[in-house]
Amino acid sequence: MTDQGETISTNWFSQLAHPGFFMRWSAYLIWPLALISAVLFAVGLWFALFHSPADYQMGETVRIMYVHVPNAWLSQFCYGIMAVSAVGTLVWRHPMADVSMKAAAPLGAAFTAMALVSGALWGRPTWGTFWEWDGRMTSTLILFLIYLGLIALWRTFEDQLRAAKVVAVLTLVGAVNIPIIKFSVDWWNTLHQPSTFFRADGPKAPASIITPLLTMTLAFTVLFLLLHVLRMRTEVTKRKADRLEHLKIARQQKAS
Amino acid sequence: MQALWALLIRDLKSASRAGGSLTTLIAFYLSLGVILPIAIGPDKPLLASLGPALIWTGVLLSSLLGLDRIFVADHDDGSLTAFRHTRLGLSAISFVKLIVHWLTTALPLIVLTPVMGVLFSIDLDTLFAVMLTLLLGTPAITALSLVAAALSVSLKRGAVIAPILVMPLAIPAVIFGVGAAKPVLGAGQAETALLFLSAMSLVFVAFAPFAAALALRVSQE
Amino acid sequence: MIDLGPHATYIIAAYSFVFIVTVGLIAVTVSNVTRQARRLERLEAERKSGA
Amino acid sequence: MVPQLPFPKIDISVKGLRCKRGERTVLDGVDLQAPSGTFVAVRGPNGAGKSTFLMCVAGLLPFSGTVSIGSQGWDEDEHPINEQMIFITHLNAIKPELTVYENLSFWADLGGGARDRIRPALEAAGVSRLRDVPAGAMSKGQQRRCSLARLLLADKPIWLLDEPTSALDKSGDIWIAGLISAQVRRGGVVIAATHRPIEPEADIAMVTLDLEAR
Repeated sequence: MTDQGETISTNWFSQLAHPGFFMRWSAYLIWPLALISAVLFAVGLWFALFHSPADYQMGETVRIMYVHVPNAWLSQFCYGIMAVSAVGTLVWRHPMADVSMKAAAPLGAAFTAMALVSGALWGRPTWGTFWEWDGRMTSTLILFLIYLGLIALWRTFEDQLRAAKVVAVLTLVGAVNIPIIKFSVDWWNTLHQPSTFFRADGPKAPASIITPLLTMTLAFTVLFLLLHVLRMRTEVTKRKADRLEHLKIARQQKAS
Repeated sequence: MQALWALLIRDLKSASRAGGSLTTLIAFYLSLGVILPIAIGPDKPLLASLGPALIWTGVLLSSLLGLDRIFVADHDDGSLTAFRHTRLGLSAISFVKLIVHWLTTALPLIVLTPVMGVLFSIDLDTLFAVMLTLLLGTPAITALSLVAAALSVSLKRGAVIAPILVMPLAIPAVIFGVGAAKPVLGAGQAETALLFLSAMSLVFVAFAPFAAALALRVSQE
Repeated sequence: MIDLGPHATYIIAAYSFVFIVTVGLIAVTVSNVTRQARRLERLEAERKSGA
Repeated sequence: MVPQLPFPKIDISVKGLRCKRGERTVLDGVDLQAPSGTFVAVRGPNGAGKSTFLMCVAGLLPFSGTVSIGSQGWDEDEHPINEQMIFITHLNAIKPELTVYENLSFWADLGGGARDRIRPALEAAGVSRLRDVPAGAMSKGQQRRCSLARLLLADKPIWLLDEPTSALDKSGDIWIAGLISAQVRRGGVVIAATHRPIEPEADIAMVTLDLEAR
């Protein structure tokens, strides 16, 4: 019985050596990230809602941009993180890479959903319609579908490590495809209507727009990093707990 | 080479004898050809202008129907494991599977397209254009299907999940495919679209077998 | 509160949606953290007492 | 029958083999010495990792520890496919809609063109009468025989067999035991995972590898 216990504990130490290290250093990140994010949100929202003028063209609706653009940026940033994690899973076989990928996917879907909804609510007063098939919004919608596909594929697997590798392959296939999709959608867009829309992040944006926009973007990005780290930590904890539960079941079976 | 040929012949024989799948494919495609005009209404000019888009959508949806068959039979009967000790690599096998799937799925749909042309009352020039873009564009869709099938090979619900994975990634093929076939376009734009369509098919067909082989390898672990 | 002009509804809707989703994300994430940590604690305690 | 020349010397040795399948550790420190001319019976209850062991030796799974075949040895993640072995899994790899002959000639073509071996192989398996019958119309036992006939097409020194006798009757068991004995006598190595013990001829060197349920 003691012998059995010995082998089990050596197993799990070697298996969790890397995650253990991650759990130690990431613990120091949580509160600083939370604090920075909270401060940035406070300052950013104050700028966005009270301390910035209405745009001469868009009027007050410019304020929607301050929540739309950060989410649109994060929807792509998150995919970038997933693609790097996918390479980490398949090539470097880093034990934390698949944890990072799994933690990022639902966040990516959520941020993409926020970008889409805020975009639609911005589009209605600006363009007079909730949905305009313009290149960017269409690409973002397709990105959302890709996120859903990744999450769905992940959820159909029971074994998480096997799922990680398969999802990593799909993530990379998607990463190769996203530029093609973006390009094709832009081409399709010019085909159907000449592009005359206001460009949100054009070079001519005045400082009164830039300040809240940058602050809010930073705030959301730091929040994303915080949530990502928290979700990764949860996943590591969950796997440890799952393993203990399996051992418990095995013990009970042996006893009976 | 001889081994690749043997695999191609065996899969084609197997597909032709297993039966049912081709009939299902044809029935599904033609059903779309009936349902879409009924839903839209018997407005011939409208149908004709929507024709290329409807046909492309129909081909995309129909080709997703038998998607899980690409690898599942060989996975379930152990052939996929047995392949690993032959001279063929998994990427070569995937490439043959791509060809077989295109021949048994995309090709029949393209051959049936004139019937759809009649149902949508599109003119001959447009019909030829659509068939040409299908010929050039379906390899890209087949390539994506190959990867999705490999990803979901070990899953019981693979037949449900694989189409979800293919559709968003197949959008560029639909855009360029329909774009090249639309009669309203200037000649220059149609050529650009055809060029992109062919380039995409070539690149996808070149890379898909490797991605599929990788997916098969990891899902066996 | 400042005057948000004729399109106040859209602005408020956009901010509320983003607010709800963001707060929801944070809430779900934090609740998962504590839930899994508790679960691990419980299982580890069981393991110790069992062995 | 095909001439039965002896195989060049080929030894298999496994040291400290550990293998994880997904999250589950299936094998933890398995050792095996199987020199040329040995029959290895891998035994153990369900879930002990018999199939996983075969797949590791076959090079289909990443593992830690060392597996060496002949002069080549591998450890850790390296898992090249060895052309000197044939692996018959518990599945038959037989297409029901193709005839017996078509199935076997396909595997012969993949193995590098040994179609002239098909007839003797079918005769040995006792299914030569069913040559042109769709494989799906045969009984489970006949399908298993047909699948095992692939061993005779390939002429490889190393055989990995996962439950070779499943679905076989008494005469099938005897046939398999005879095949294994002949292979071992030629200097080959046969590793078979079995529930039912296989009894090779008396002079055959036999090693038993017992795996425990985890």
